[in-house]
Amino acid sequence: MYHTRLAVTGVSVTVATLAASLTACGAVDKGTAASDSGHCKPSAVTLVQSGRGLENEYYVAVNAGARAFAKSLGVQGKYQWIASGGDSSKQLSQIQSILAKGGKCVVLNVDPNESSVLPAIVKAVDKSGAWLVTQWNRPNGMAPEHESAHWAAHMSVDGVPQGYATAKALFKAMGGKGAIVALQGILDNAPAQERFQGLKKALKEYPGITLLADQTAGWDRTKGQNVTQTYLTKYGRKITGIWAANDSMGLGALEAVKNAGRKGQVKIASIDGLAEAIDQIQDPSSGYVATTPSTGAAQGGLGMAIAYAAATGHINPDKEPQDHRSFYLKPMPIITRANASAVPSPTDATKLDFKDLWSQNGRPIK
Amino acid sequence: MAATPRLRRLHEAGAAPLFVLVALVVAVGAYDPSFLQPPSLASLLEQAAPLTLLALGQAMVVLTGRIDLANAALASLAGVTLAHGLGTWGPAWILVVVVGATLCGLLVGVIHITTQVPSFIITLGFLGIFAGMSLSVSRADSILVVRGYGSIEWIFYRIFGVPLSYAAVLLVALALTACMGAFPLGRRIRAIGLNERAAACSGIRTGWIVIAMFATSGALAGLAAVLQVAQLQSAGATTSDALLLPAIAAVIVGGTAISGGVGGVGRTLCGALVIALLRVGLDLVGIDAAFQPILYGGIVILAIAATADRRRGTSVA
Amino acid sequence: MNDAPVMEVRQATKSFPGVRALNDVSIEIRPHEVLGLIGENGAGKSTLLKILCGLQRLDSGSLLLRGSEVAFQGVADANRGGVAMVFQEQSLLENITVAENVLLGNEHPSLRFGLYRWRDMNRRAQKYLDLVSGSLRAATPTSRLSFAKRQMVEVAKALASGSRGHNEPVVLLDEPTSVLEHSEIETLFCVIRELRTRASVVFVSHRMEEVLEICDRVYVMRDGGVVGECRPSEVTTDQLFSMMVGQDLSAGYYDESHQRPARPQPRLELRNLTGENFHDVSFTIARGEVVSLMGVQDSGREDVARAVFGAVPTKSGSITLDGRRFVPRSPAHAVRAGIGYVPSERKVDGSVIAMDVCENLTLAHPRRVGRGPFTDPGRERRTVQRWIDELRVRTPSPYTPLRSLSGGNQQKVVLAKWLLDPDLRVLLLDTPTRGLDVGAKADVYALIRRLAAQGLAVLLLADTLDEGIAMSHRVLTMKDGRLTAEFSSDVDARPQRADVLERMV
Amino acid sequence: MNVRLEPARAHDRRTPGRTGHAVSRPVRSVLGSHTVPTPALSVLALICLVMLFVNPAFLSPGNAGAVAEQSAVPAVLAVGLTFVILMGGIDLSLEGIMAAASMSTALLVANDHSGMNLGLWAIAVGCAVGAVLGLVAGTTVALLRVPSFIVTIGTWQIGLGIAQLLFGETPPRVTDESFRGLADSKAAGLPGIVWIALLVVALGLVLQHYTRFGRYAYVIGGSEETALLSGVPVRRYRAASFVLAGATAGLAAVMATARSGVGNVGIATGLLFTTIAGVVIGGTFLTGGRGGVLHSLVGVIVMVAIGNAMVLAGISSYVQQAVQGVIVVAAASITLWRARERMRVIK
Repeated sequence: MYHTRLAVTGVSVTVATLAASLTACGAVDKGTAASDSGHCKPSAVTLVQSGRGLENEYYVAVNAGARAFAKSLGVQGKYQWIASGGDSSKQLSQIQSILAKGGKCVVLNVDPNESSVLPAIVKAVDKSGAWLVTQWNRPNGMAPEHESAHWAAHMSVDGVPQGYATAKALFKAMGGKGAIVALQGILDNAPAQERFQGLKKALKEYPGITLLADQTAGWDRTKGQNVTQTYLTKYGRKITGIWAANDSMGLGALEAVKNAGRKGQVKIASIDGLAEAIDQIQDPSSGYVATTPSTGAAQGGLGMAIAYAAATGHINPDKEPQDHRSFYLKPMPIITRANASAVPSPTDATKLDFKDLWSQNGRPIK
Repeated sequence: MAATPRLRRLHEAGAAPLFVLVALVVAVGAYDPSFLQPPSLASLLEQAAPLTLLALGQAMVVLTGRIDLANAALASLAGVTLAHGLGTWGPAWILVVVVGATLCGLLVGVIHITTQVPSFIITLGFLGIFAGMSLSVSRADSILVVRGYGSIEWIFYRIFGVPLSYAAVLLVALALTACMGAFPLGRRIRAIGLNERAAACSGIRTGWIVIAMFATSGALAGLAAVLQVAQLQSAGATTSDALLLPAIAAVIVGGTAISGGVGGVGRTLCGALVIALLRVGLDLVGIDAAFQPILYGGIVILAIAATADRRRGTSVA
Repeated sequence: MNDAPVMEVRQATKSFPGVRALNDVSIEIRPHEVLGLIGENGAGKSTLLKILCGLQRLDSGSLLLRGSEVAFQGVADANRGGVAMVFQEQSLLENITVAENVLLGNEHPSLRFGLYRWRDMNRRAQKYLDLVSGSLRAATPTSRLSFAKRQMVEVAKALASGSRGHNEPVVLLDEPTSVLEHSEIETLFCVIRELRTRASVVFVSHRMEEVLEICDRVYVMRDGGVVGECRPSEVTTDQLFSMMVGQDLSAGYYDESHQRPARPQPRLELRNLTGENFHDVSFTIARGEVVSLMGVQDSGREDVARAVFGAVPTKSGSITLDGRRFVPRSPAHAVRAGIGYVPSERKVDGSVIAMDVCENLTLAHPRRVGRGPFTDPGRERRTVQRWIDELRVRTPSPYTPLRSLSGGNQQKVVLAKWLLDPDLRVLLLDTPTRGLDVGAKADVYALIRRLAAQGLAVLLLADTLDEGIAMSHRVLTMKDGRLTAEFSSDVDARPQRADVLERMV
Repeated sequence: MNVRLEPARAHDRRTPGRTGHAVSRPVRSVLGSHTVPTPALSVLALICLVMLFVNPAFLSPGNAGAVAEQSAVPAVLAVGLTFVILMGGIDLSLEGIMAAASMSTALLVANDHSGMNLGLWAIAVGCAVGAVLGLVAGTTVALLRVPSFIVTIGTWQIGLGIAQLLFGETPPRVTDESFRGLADSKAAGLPGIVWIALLVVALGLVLQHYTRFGRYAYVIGGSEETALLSGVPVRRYRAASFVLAGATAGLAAVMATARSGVGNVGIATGLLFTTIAGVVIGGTFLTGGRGGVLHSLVGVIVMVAIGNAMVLAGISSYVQQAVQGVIVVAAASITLWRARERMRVIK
């Protein structure tokens, strides 16, 4: 018994060691698909979009945009969506595995699960010579223009104007006076901070509005509902407006407001452009005032297009100006009752022009 | 019946996880031969490194019949602390962080033993405490390691294609195996897992050994954090949190009984590789993202059914 | 009396890995009799009972119930056939009521629309409880009962499970007296006699006096086979003894000729030791002395031993070991000071039955079989084998799991665990022979003599009065947590049993 | 003839270090709390006392109602989970089960996605989805004898996968007003889901006290061996406990869906922590055999009240998690402090 156990332990360790040393038997050059110039032939390219998961409307839009780009090239078969499920190390593992398998001609458009995995992703991409565009989060002090040509670009959505514009719409609907509470996103998150900054900026312009309290509700609908419910009992009728950093929390807040019997009396504004929020805006009795259009399709499609252009040599990232490497998307007008009925579906990528890569660029990220 | 005793002996000695691992590798390799290329395998081993360290720590705790739900959160905390101070304090900071993580594990163990509250609850509480501390340390932002990164970057080099990180993990595993085998410690740990009262009545300092196992789990969580930071070049407040359940799954898939006393280091290595492979294998095989959790869940259950040690009869925890 | 057997076993054979537990055994149980089954541990009594109650199946041979062959699918199936067992280890659950325990698996008559009618449950349970004792209430939470009362509940439970079928039940009692006090045993015997009018009873014990007192007919088992059948009125204890062990052992049983006088140096000294369950306990054990501490349940004697071993805290008083003050903080501390402890519950406290013989033997003092702080498998194997040979432990190999050994052999391993330490100074033995067969007991007694002769101080918490008196140099009695008397006990001047007993109760 | 002196001390299997009766007094006072969750109630009282000074709004009827409403979903979860834990198992799968049940329910009542409209029958389907997933876990645990801890991690993933498969492009919105009414409509000042939760708790108490399932849960948790010897079909009851836990998770998902108005894969995020911590704080032993539905209910309310109190007290979101952790450790330590004893084995 004892000896068998010893033997099995030995075998396990040996196998693991063997596996480790096997890898010593040489690195196979993956560069066969690349043309002489070091760029990839369009036919050799694999397109990979990485994000949390398709149980989330935003990523459905991202996927739709990226897929639309693949379709415009006629290579849907080479397009792959990989879901991290909110697990950073899994996301990194997935990307590393795909790179180990696909080599240079992998084109990646990645929304890092959290900014801390980004350096490793960049490193892996750089090492294998693949091409990468990233979305939303990056650690302070890291930028494509300083790192590597293979990290073609980083794009994000500027939360400050979003927070500012939605808050202003909210305050206007409240008649410029009253008190609000704010539901924040996960604090570990640049957009959450930017959006809240936008709100604060708007608050300065409306001295009649007071911010009673703010609290994170983790981007989550149920938490948004619970926190709002608690605030409604704490502050009662003092609250006449709620600002939420995303629509999920805003819609949760709406449910809480409804249950408190104050539907319509408490105005709500939020960010992201979920279909349900847009529908609520169209319903005048709901009290829902504003949201922003979804940026998912643009981030998916254009991100993929930029990385693809870099991979095939259409652009040379090193020669592109800084505002083509790190940029915010152009701020879009917010959605209010006036324009809500005309807003295209978030998954509609037909408006995107994949030929003009920089058409949606706003201000550069510093 | 003739072949069964031999088979059973093999099973009790922990051969099943190895078979599961080989079967999975063959399955993925059959679908995609490029997976069997050295770079792909090396990449798999690198990805498995932090998970394996957490699983080894967890296995030590599970062997005594306890569970440590806080070790992944502790790794996150150690990660942000490391990233925070590495630039200022230099390589010595690594040692400080690992020692700190060990002390945190020690604290958990001491509280568990002195209050005599089940480890499940204590570590559930500490899961929250460590997570809150990570948020405070990192100010809810991820920290990029710029200065001092050189002191840990080398961990993810490969020498002649051999990933150093996994070699380091193997070294830790070897050290653990040696401690378990060369000293009476291993036997004592198993005695505690199988019958703690009898172990205590045999003069074994059960409390101290349990505390030591929690400290080991903490130390390995600290090391896992070092690997994570070396790999990511940055750290976030929740970076390692998601490794908790995969690490526990790795321990159990490795055939360590959750009730304690049965299990070991070698098979936990196999279990960790199984889980690491499952986490990416489904993507490599090209299974639709929505089906992946279903398959993952199903395969984990089957793997455990194959590797579980049923000598203890009734206990289902 | 109708002599057609209620239950019959024919040519039964049952093997376990490495052991043939039953070998061509045939017995019959007749209606309205109390059938005794005696034999050493490992003789096959337990296996036979397990087969009768449906816990295990026969390899070959047949089991007949009221003339027709049956193959029970499990205990519940046997219950339906009217066969029920009272298990040796108490099987009552503390977290439910007495009524639930009695009717466990047998609740359905009290259910209406799937819901319990508690009043009906309690009424039915009370019926069986009243049969065994007048003072048991069905609705009491079981945790509030004393152990003796729980044993009565066990019997009521067996009655209830056996009465499920329409026939008169067969009740199997596996060592039912092992946790009972004398007066309670008498009560139990009354219950059994009463039971005989409505059931058949199989009574298993290794205590011959009891068997002779209560049984109508007795089978004697040895080495997996039946070696004799007799009527108690026709045999003497000595005859039974020799049938059981296959040789005449009654002389020299306690190995009294090897009792050596104690040496003058005191080894273990207790001064006014006070703990939760004992007060002001003071005594001294010299080198080479065996002191037996006698007392009934709750006398606190067990806690005194556990306090010396550091397993229960003390409030005041002092312990001196070889002239040095010793404050046991934990068992680990006591072990390092040279104290060994054989607990009464072998499987709970004494050994890790899932580990093998070798691992159990070396658990307490691994350094004695290692090289410095390291383990040394070769030396370990040699040492363990030496002890196995010396104590005549019957085991296929040193790497056999302890659980596959018989009780006596397990106990020898537990003892050997302490003997591994050459610096052992004090050995605390809590009923070390409980549950052992006669042969194994004799081995243990001889071992105790030998250890004492080597200068060890032994504190013996004897299983029986005779054992305590015969084995010791001095007898101390305890009652209600206090020492009540001290008797010196020389080979040729043993204290009177009545005197000792008087100071205990 | 030998005279028996001292009866063997039959060990109390759960706290084997104890001898005699004098010691058992402090233990018994803890045992006394086995019918009523006294420690958890005192923790709740302590929270109320503290909040009386920090922010009395905590004790207002409105806020009590809010706590009740937020407790409803975890309370229903806790009822099912209690039986699993009473039998010595654990069910971690509830977040996955709730995801699957929430999606399927939302797609089966009147909604803006599928043309289905089963009306309130969808509630039954939601429970059934949970029950089936519970059955998968239960049969695996019972037949393959694999630890439930890990099996339910597997079924968690399976439930999550099913939910993702059902998710189209946008979350299905419930348009059935009578279904929404489960949560919205109020009776006696309390919303529908609170009444549902109370009903489930009452049913749970009936199960616990008056059915074989409930009683056998204690038997199996007390000693599986004894249960087997008494002919209790342990596997069947154990599997049933997972089915029940699955069904209550399904019902909880229905309630949460009615409350939020959309089918949501992430509907149960964070509920696992709240529920398990609640059950444990309430005094249901993870080793099985002790505790009950009432205990779990109080424990869950404690957990929800802590969260609510921290929002009211304006505690920084950074430290909320840490505070919850400290309270879990402290509450459990206080509850079990008196039962401490040398040589006691607690895992």
